[in-house]
Amino acid sequence: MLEPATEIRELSYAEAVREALGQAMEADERVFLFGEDVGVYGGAFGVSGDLVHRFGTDRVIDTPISELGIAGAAVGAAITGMRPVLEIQFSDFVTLAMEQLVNQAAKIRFMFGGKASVPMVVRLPGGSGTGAAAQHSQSLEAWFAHVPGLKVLQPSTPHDAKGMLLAAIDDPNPVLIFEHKLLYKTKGHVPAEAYRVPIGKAAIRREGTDVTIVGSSIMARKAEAAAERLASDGISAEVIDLRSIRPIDFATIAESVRKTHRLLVVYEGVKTMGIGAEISAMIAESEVFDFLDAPIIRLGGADVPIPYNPVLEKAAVPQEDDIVAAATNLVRRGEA
Amino acid sequence: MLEPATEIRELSYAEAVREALGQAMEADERVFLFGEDVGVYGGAFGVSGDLVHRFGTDRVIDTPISELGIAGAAVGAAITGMRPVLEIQFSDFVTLAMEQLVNQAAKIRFMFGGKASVPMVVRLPGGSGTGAAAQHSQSLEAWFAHVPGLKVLQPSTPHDAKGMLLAAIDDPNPVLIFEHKLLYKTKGHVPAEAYRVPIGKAAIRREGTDVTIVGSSIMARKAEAAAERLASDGISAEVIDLRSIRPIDFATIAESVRKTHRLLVVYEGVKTMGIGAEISAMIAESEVFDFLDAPIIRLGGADVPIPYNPVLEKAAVPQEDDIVAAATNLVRRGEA
Amino acid sequence: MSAHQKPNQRPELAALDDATVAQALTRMHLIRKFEEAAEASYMRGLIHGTMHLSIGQEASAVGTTLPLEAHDYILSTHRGHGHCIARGAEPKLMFAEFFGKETGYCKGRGGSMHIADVEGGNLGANGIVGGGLPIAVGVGMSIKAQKNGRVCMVFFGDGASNEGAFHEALNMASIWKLPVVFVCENNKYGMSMDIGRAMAVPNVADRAAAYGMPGHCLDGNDLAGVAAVAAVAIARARSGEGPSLIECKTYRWRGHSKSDRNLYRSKEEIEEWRSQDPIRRLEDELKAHDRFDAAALMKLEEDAQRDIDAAVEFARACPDPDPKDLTRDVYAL
Amino acid sequence: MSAHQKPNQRPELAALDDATVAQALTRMHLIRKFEEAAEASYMRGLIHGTMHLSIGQEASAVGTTLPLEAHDYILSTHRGHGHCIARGAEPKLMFAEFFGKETGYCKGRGGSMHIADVEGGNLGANGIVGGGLPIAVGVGMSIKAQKNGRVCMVFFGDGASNEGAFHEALNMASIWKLPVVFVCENNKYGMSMDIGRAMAVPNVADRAAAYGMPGHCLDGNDLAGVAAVAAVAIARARSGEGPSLIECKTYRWRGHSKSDRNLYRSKEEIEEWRSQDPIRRLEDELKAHDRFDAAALMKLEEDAQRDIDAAVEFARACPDPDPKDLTRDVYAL
Ligand SMILES: Cc1ncc(C[n+]2csc(CCOP(=O)(O)OP(=O)(O)O)c2C)c(N)n1
Ligand SMILES: Cc1ncc(C[n+]2csc(CCOP(=O)(O)OP(=O)(O)O)c2C)c(N)n1
Ligand SMILES: [Mg+2]
Ligand SMILES: [Mg+2]
Repeated sequence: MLEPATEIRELSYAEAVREALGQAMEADERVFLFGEDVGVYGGAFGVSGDLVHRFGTDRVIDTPISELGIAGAAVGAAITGMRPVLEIQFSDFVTLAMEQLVNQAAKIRFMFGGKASVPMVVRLPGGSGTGAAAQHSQSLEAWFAHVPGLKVLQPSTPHDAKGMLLAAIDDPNPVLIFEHKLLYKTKGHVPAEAYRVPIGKAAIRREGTDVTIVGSSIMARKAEAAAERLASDGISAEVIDLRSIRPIDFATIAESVRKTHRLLVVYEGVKTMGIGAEISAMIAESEVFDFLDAPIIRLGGADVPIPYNPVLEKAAVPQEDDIVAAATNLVRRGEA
Repeated sequence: MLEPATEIRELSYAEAVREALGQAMEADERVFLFGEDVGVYGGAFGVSGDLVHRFGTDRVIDTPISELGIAGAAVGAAITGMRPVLEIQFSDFVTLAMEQLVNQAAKIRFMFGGKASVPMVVRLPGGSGTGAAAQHSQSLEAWFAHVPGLKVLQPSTPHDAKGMLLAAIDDPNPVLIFEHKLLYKTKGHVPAEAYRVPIGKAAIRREGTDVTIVGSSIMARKAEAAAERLASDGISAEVIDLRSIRPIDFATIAESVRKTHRLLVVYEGVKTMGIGAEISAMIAESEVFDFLDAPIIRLGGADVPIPYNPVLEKAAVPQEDDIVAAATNLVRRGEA
Repeated sequence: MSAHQKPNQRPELAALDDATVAQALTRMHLIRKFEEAAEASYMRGLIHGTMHLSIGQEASAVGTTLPLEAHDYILSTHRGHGHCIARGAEPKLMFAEFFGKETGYCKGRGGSMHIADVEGGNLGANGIVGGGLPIAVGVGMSIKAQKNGRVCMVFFGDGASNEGAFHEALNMASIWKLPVVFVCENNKYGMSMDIGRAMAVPNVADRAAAYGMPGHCLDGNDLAGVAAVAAVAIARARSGEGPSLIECKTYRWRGHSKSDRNLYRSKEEIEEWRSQDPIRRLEDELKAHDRFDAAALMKLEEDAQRDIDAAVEFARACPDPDPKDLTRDVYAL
Repeated sequence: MSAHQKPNQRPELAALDDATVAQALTRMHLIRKFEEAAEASYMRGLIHGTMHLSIGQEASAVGTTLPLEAHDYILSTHRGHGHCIARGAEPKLMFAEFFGKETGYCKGRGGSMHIADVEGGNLGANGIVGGGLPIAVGVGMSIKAQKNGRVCMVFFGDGASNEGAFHEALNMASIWKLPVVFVCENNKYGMSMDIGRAMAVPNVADRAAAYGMPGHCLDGNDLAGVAAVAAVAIARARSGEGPSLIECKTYRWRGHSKSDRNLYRSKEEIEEWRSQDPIRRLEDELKAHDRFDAAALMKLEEDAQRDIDAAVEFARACPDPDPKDLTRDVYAL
């Protein structure tokens, strides 16, 4: 990513999202934010913060607890000229809104022969690690990657959280952004101006030659940390932050695998039918297949609802150690 | 499948499902059928037929149009001793019921530490080909294969439609059965007695040595037809009917690929993140990887909502010709 | 005294001038003829999918939309041909859609259940029962934010009123005083489910009280009566006072869709409702009050038939989509 | 004349004999102390997740469940500790769950939002707002099919009454006359959303009419009054007449969950409601009518405190789950 040379500021991921929302609302009066407790409460995770005081209750709108209804409201506002940004309080509650997102938002443009567009953004805090158990900790993004008409993002840094949200608000299509709850407090450099991070481009976080590790959302961060440790073991890992899971940046992954000949995909969602399956399959059916020196390994969430107990909860999703171990096995495989 | 030697009868797929329902209700008074228009109307696809006349309106229950509510009702009935079978009129409408199926049915047993079970069956007519367009033609089964706690079946023959439904009703877990609308009128041998087809076992429909074709639901039928044509081109295809997509019968697929060294997966759902991704990834990360002589090819639905126009509608999902072409390419690849 | 103010007429009818009545009647005829031609086309194998005909419900579609202004919005249902025509859509582009042609309203991608005429203010039929209700809330939010003085009218059936979407949408529209008019076309059945088996109150309009909005329960086969109440609800919406719920009691003469064998209702019931044909009722009343003579009425009907016949011919001659465009319009660029 | 029939008492209170009152009061104390200990445990870092405390709502939980029989069912919410205790669960097993221990009601897998005591008739708390409502319909269907004479009571909040699930569930329970009692604990807020902003009718109970069922709107901090109305609704359900909706107006003294900074309500409002403490109110009334003296009441409270303290100690000492059992109980075998 080319970044304009501006003041070096650190913001948290949550602050970066809020800054993007504020800048989008300042720049375009069609943009508004709504959802449960996004107003005076400031959002369940504090993301919207003081926005209601800056923009008023007409543009930062608390809704009743009606997930299907608010998703449909976003669709209706979008097709009639607004740019709604909807917060689903925990991504798990999107299970109530699937009808509107999948049957309406994703399909209206196509069903209408291109005569309407649905420029809406849905923000969905997801993931485990907060002790909130099985109904508040899921990573459901893979479902939406299966739905033509939607775009699906998983920014992992404050920088991308801001830039991808702004790009999503500009986009004339429905865009879902899965924000990992454990990332909200993480800090990073965020330029002050309103910049865009293009949708559909993965980021190479670290270059390497022995193995490609593709991580999505918080797993991209864990993969970076793991790569650091792998380096001290003499293993050179290339780390790719997926960022967008629909569309997937196949070219960047393929190019890396051509170089490293080994692929490890790390994601928090349930391993079976998780996003790693698609990446693995894309590589396995492409010409890159012939460059592979080893099986394609997926490290995903265990096939289990997220348990409440913190020890089990951690055991249910990939951790840094697991990434190090998997990458090491993969690289050493040929040598055994 | 071992089949007891009984009278050779042909039933349609819809009749087979109805027979299973009738036998289950006769054998166990805890079993009941409910859903929209399953009573006097006989079901939108005629599956329940005359069951309401045989079992009365207390056991074949018409519901209001309330998909979330009826899915939840199935959960409540199941955890208190009943064996509900719910029909979701078109599988697309399950988008309204995701909350109850995914957050409740799938997780209750685990969240309660194993102290409850949720023995319910949901039947979901799915797939395209009837000119019903984007909101009535989806193949959403892959979503549910991503959800631990559920089982997901796709019987492709009348025989399996009956035997797997009976097995599902016996099963102490929530089981979703995706029935393809175009299969309802297809005929096949169905034994009269109440037999079970085990959940989680794929069926080898045809043996072969050059390429393994795994098909699910109606695509298993198309794959069989394609294999016939391939044979006359000198290509020996092994056809596996997946039947169960959660759990997936990895062993059967792996054994076949060890033999053929080539894998083609065919499914109607949208290619991206469809069930073929999981199968491909399972093979690519296993020891079978080393047996592969060619990329793993997926033939899935186009990344598009199902169009209304019949020519486009056909073009949107794999057809027999596509299977023949893909298998031929795969086998000839080494020879080029 | 102009024609429509002739004495002894009900005020609802008197309120409609001759041009308005003629337009309304024409649209009712167009709907009836459209549906009949659709049915005939299906029999002749010109149509691939299913369809949901609104024969018998014409007064509801035309009466509710009659007081709308050109820039207002409607959202329709699976049984939506009538709403679309009532809102002024061109039957030939509807048939083209129905026949899956590239010239159709949705370029043949949507079909019967998804006809939309976005420029004409029809934001689309919907294959999902109740699917339009939450969308109407968002349209109302748009109108309010843009202060453009429009109104959104959303149609749904009696069966749809048991969907959670109904509840969430009416509640939100009410708390935010959105310019939405909810129109329930109660034709007694949700597919085979009698409303008396599907809900425990006699009228869908009785539910309005749960949302603090007016609920109007009407004879939905009375064009003038429907139009009068719709005008009140539309005015209320436009003035910022908030939404209303209108229930039009009506009946579909045909089965739910092509698969229906009418096992859940009697021939007598169907006959009884056919005798309350909303088109004949309006014609009879107009004749009784000397507003139109039989010849003038006949001409309206014949013109409508001619338009529909021409529309079918037009549509049949149109080109199919090109398969190479399969994935066009999945995304906006 | 037995003690509970002393003169001048309200009939609702007189209807409860001393043993029943003592049990109710004990459970209210247990709830209060449980919640206080939960909060303290959180402060001490013994608890990993969030929690939703029901301090201030004890009369509603205990009053509604008091007339239930041993084999009846309840379905609870995210704010469910009170319901669980009211139904007779053991605080030590609840704390064990809360601390994520293998001995907990859910073996440490569920935690605060999912405590279930299936054997004790509690079919579980629910992390999904409104999630229990459709489940209650199915429980009602079971009871009806099995003709076992039970009743299912399902709790939910004022905020939950805006979910589509509420609408679908109440409608189905009503058309099928299921033995379900719907209990809305209206504590004025759904998280930060004031009920006056979230819906357009003053009372959730006003919505019962839309489903043709009785709606009772109650002072939810009045144990005896709540119990009296619950008895009526339970009897109605058990006799096959169908469901009822009870609304208990009450208040949560604490924030919604640990992340709440109470920005949406005033200190004065909180103080005003604290002064209507349901426990003190009951105690005062019992003293006024000479049914229990101060010492007896004090003892009930002290015993409850001791039980809770012992429960915390028990739970702390219990073993954690073994990580190798991670995937146990995903499926029944
Ligand atoms: C969510 C959903 N559930 C079920 C259906 C299938 N279906 C289509 S129309 C219909 C009946 C709708 O009844 P009503 O709302 O009264 O409208 P009507 O058909 O009578 O005009 C049903 C069950 C659907 N399309 N969408
Ligand atoms: C479907 C769903 N939406 C949102 C939430 C987040 N949430 C948890 S409790 C709550 C407020 C619920 O309000 P109410 O029903 O009045 O119950 P109370 O908390 O006041 O007891 C919200 C928004 C959730 N858990 N589930
Ligand atoms: Mg109807
Ligand atoms: Mg509340």
